[in-house]
Amino acid sequence: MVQELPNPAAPLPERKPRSIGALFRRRPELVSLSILIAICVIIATANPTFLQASSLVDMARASVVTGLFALGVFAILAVGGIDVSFTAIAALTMYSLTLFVINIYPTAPVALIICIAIVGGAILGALNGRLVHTLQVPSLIVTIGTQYLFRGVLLAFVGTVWLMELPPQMVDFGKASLLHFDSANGATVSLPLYFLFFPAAAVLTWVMFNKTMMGRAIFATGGNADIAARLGYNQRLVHTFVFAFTGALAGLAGIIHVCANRMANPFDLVGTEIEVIAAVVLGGARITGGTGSVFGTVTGVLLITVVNNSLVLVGIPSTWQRVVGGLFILLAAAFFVKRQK
Amino acid sequence: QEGKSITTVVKISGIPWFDRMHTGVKKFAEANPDMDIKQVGPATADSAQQLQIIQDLIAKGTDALAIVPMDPAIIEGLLKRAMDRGTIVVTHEADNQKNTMVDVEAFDNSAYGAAMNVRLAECMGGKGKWTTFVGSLGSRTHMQWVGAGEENAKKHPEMVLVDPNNESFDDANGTYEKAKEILRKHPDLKGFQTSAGNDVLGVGRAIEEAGLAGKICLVGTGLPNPSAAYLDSGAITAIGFWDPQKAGMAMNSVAKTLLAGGKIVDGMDLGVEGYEKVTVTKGAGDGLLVVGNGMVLADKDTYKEYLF
Amino acid sequence: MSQLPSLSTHLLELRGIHKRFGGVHALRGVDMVIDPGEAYHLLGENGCGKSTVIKIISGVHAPSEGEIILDGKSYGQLSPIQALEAGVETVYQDLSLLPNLTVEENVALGQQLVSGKGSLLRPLDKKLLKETAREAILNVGLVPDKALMSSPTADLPLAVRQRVAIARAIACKARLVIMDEPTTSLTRKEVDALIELVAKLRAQDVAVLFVTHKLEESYRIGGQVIVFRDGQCVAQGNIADYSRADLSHLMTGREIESQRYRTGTPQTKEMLRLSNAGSGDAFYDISFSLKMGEILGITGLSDSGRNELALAMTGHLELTHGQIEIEDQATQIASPASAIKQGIGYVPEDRLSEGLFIDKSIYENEVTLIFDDLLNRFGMIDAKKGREAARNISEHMTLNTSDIDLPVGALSGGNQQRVLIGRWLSIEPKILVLHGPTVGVDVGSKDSIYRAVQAMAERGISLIIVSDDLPELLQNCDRILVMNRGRVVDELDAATTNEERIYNSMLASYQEVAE
Amino acid sequence: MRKPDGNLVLLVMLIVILLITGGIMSGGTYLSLFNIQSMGSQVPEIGFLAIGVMLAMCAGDGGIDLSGIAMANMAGVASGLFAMSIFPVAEAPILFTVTFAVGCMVVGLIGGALNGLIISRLGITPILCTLGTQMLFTGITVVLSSGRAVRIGSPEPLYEIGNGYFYDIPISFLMFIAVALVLGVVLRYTPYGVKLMMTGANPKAAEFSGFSRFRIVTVTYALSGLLAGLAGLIIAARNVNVKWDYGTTYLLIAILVAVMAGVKPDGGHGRVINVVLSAIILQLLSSLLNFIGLSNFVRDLAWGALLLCFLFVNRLALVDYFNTLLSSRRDPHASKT
Ligand SMILES: Nc1ncnc2c1ncn2[C@@H]1O[C@H](COP(=O)(O)OP(=O)(O)OP(=O)(O)O)[C@@H](O)[C@H]1O
Ligand SMILES: Nc1ncnc2c1ncn2[C@@H]1O[C@H](COP(=O)(O)OP(=O)(O)OP(=O)(O)O)[C@@H](O)[C@H]1O
Ligand SMILES: [Mg+2]
Ligand SMILES: [Mg+2]
Repeated sequence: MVQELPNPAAPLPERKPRSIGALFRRRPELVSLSILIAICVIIATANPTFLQASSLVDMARASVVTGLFALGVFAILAVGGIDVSFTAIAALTMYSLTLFVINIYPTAPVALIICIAIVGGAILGALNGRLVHTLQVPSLIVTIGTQYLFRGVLLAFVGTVWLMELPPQMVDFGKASLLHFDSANGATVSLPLYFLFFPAAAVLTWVMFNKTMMGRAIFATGGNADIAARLGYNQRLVHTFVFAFTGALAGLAGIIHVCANRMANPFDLVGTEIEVIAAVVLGGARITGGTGSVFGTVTGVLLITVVNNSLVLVGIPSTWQRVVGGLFILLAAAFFVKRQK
Repeated sequence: QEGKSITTVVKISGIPWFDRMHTGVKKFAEANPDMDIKQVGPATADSAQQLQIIQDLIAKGTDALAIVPMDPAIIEGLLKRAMDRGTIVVTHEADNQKNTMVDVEAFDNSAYGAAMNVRLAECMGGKGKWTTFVGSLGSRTHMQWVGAGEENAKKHPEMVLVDPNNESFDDANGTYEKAKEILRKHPDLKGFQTSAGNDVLGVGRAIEEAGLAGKICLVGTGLPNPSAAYLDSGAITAIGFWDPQKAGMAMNSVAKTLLAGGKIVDGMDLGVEGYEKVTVTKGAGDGLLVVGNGMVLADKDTYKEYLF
Repeated sequence: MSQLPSLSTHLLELRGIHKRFGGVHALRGVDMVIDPGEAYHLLGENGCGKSTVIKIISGVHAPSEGEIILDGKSYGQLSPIQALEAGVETVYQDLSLLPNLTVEENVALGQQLVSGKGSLLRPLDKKLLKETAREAILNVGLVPDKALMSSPTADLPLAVRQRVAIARAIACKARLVIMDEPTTSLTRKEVDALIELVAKLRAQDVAVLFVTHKLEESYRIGGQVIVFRDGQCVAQGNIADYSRADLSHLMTGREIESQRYRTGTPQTKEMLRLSNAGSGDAFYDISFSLKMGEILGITGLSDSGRNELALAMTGHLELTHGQIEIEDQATQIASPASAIKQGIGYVPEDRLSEGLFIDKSIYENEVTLIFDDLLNRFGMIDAKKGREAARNISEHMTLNTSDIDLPVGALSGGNQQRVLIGRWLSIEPKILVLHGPTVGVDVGSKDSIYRAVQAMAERGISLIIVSDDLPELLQNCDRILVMNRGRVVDELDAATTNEERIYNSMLASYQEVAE
Repeated sequence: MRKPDGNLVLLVMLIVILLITGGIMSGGTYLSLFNIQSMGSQVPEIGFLAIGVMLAMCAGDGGIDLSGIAMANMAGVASGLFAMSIFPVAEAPILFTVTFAVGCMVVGLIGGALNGLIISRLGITPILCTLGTQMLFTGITVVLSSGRAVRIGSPEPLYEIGNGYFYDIPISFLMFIAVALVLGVVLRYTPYGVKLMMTGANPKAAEFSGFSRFRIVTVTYALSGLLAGLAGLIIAARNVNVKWDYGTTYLLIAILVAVMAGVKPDGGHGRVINVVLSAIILQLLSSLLNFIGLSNFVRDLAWGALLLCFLFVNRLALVDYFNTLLSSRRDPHASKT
């Protein structure tokens, strides 16, 4: 087509002033980052031990399971839903799988176990997605239902006994370290191998969101599902995919949790979902969908991890820890809203 | 007592501790085939859930209840109503329960806490920093144990208690994170005394991974089977426990006696190992406090005698 | 126009299409033919099925009965992807832009989606995306700079969004472009550009199907007219062969003549005066006054500040300069609530998102403003009094249903708008600001809305109509203010001026100001 | 009221089915007066919290109240400590009870208003806000009580509230029904109620109509807090003691009850009576499972399955179909010419 000169009468969208405020508004994850840095400075001032390599390694390790969950939750928030069943998915897959490995296939290689966990989680997640799509109700409601369902199935039919005797290859995987060194008091500090799964999953999620049509379709659906449908984005596929994706990450998180803890406790994990959602929201994703970023999500996870793992370090007595945690969430959220305005 | 029913209500069903208790309840049921004997418990560690179950059992007309309260205080009102209605009520792990007919304890809580601390002090050589874990601040027995421990530690002026009463919520992973954090804050820490059943697993893992097994002492409540690996590696110094199987049987035995209109008297034999010669005193309320002799402190060398 | 018997010459043919929504029979046997390179104008009253037939062609709805023949192939129903693949591109009435995605993505994602046959599990070509979007944006006369291309569409003014939606439709190799009321928020200049674009599309053998209530645009574009009434196609033919009266008659089944509605005259009492009012850089130095019972029109291009002025007078936007006096009392209008308390009412432009509670009853939507005045002595809402008031409003606004318990969403757009305007009758405001009171409303509904507006002025309410629809202003107002780049540049007597005069004044002054 | 509410019909049918099933399976004990009373007295705690959740959901904008049970516990503990510090329980039972009860409501009201203020003034999303205050309230309770149970004692009047009967009906249940009735009327017939629902349905249009979102949101969350305070009162009255970690599972259950009652999480729609029925159903089902002696894990499963069934039934519009058979359907366009 012939290039037409711009119409002089065309109203130009007014340029936003390139102020810090505007930048924060466009990139809410920067707000999370600022909060994270501020918190770290405060903690380090209160107790310089915080800056030791060992504490960073500990944070890194502690963030893995929450981080994997959070990446999944981010995808769900982006598509405009909320999921509270992912912990139940993780618990169901990790426990059934461990049971299976112990009783039926004790020599299963770790890689295979991880793959099964991912696939198993994805299948349960896909079930969520299909239900959300067919029932046409907010996913919060559907996943409250499936959380009870999955957990009920796990505890009523699969088992409640703690599995303490894991197959050696799983224990080794949990123990395998990426790097390790000795700290001042002769203690060994080691960053476990499984830590790698978190950054890897983050990169994968980033690629999925930014480099594939699916990523755009997820944001499109989160922006307005009806419109996305009429523009030809297959809603059934989008929903099934997103929930399966979250389920897969949850399955992975579950099996890592087992290997790291060297036991499979079917009562674990369920009950942490609200905290994970809070982490993602603190990372800049809006609860109404269609926004957010992987970077923000990771920041949010680190934020929650740092706060959770520093209360003793800072010297806050047990009795006061909840008060401080609650105030932190409120203050961070308030700061967030203020900066975004 | 033909056809009478006794239901044991535990804090939470499915976990190893109460699964072990279930074996005792089943044993007791086999021994008393003419009675209807069961064990139930909530799916989640929530006193409100346990309350509901007990209330429904009362409404259903169960003759006797043997309860391990999640939180003795919370069910006081309900137990009073149950007894008003004629239901037999026996409790366990609740020596402060006012509204119970008989509370059965495996041992004296202060003695138990002190015994664990004695073991810890021995390991620490009577000096160094140590800390304590409880399931939650509201858990009375746990607070009693660590309290008695603190009291005992006063005998060793060089033992310094730091950041005490960390809450573990009986979650091994959370305890692990917290133990790491404490080890970072106090690199020279020498001892842990823990209370909830999973605490030794979390702290033990933290010690083992830091390569400090044998260098840091850990004494706490735990079960032999789950703790085995850490006991072997030296990450756990010793575990203290009592056998829930026996406790369950003892409760049921007391309930059966009460159903038959019998009396509980000092020095009597409940017919259960560790409860052959119980001390009976007045309890916190109108009921009785029955204390057995069921304390066990096991280490690397001795835990194999108790495989559960 | 050749009408060959063979199927393949038509781009699209509909045969005996029926559509039922539950109990509603929206389409009752529609037959229609679309050929390449032709322009079509689909006309009809609100609710006659225009949007529905479009949604069937573009694959949003499945027909209940009938056959769609696309490129000679017969389908029982189309999926959105099938329609897009065949080159059917649609600018929906609600624009259907994704609010959180950028302009670039909104415009160009569709192309990659369609070329992948709807598959989502494939990489996204960012470079191609940028190129496609750039070209399409240029074609609708916007400047494809980074600021525009990377803004989320939710941040854009309506007129720009409308053009972005058009850009999306032409970004692909379209063969049929459907536009459902594409010009509702475009100014004349923008409409001119659109008409040029249509000519260009037709020259490339692309068919264009318009749905519109603006007849004069249809006449300018030319081509075929298709008239719907009650879910049926009642006429199809060359638009030049039909007069306005013919078309009105075909659409409504009755005669409606174009007339000046304004009958009354303003009283002498001054109700509102703005002196040197300004707000940020949206508008400056606005001074005018409004008499009791007067109807004042305000028009201008979409960025002329007229929207902001309307918002500032009604408490939605802060006034940063100058002052407002109501009945000679200087005052501040800090919030919508304060505006209402001071007797200033506002009928917003976007009735669905800003005006109506769409799934609440007509009753609740009509007495919205007076809940606090309907109390009985127990502090409860006196339902009898309330329903009385609501019935009164329905009657005044000649609503087509007497069942005030229906959800307002069950009404057609024209009736919905009447509910929204009628709401203000309940508090008899001193001043009522109407923003685009008949956007997307058909002739019949317009007629009754205008009558109601005149009746309000008769009762002493002062009205301000902010609108693009020049005939509307000419027919209804006493005076018309023309705004531009934030200033009032002209004041005209509506009875004596004409459309041409307003346009000239509007555009000439635009260039003057711009210089 | 003009159209039979599908959800209501469904809930009532379910109650009847559960009662019949329970009666048959337990050989009648389930339907005994004692059990009915027992179940009735268990409903209010969760019922109050669920109505609170419903109110928050109705306010729209992702409204939800996660802080309910934390607030209930805080109300019990704070008010208990306060009342005990002024009146000895044994000597002034009536004064004590009144102080305690009012104290519970005041604490709830303040906590709820705090939620409302944070949400409407600071603009924090309800889910984050109430998550934060949930931790905060729990924390305050822990600090006040050092994590221990606080013994409120059972002076006669307080005991009556928790365990007494009025013509064989548990007083706590009567209180619950009375409060629900009042709230139902408030929501339906007062300007506040109608405006709440309209604001929830379309916040923007509400603003254009001059509703004060600030006031509506604050009042709504304050009411939700008040209900939590009442739940705290009932808990104290029934259990003699209050503690910070009581009822941790109530958080999701309250949402479950609200959702099963057909409350739309998007806002603008919810009926108190449905929530009451829904709470009753959950109680009936849960007691039934305890009666049959099924594992408590099955209860989780049953709740999940029940909720999904509700959704399926709604989706397939079975109830609407049922209703059309009952009443002649009005065609919205019948009057169109
Ligand atoms: N989603 C729907 N559900 C139920 N009925 C519908 C739906 N969409 C349209 N209708 C019905 O179809 C009829 C035609 O609606 P449609 O939107 O096609 O009208 P229209 O001609 O586009 O009107 P307008 O000129 O106002 O845009 C309406 O009367 C309405 O009753
Ligand atoms: N979801 C729906 N359910 C029932 N009827 C609907 C629905 N959506 C639209 N309608 C019907 O479609 C008709 C037309 O709707 P539409 O949104 O196109 O408004 P409109 O009458 O076309 O007004 P306008 O021309 O201003 O858009 C209305 O009469 C309405 O009853
Ligand atoms: Mg329309
Ligand atoms: Mg239309």
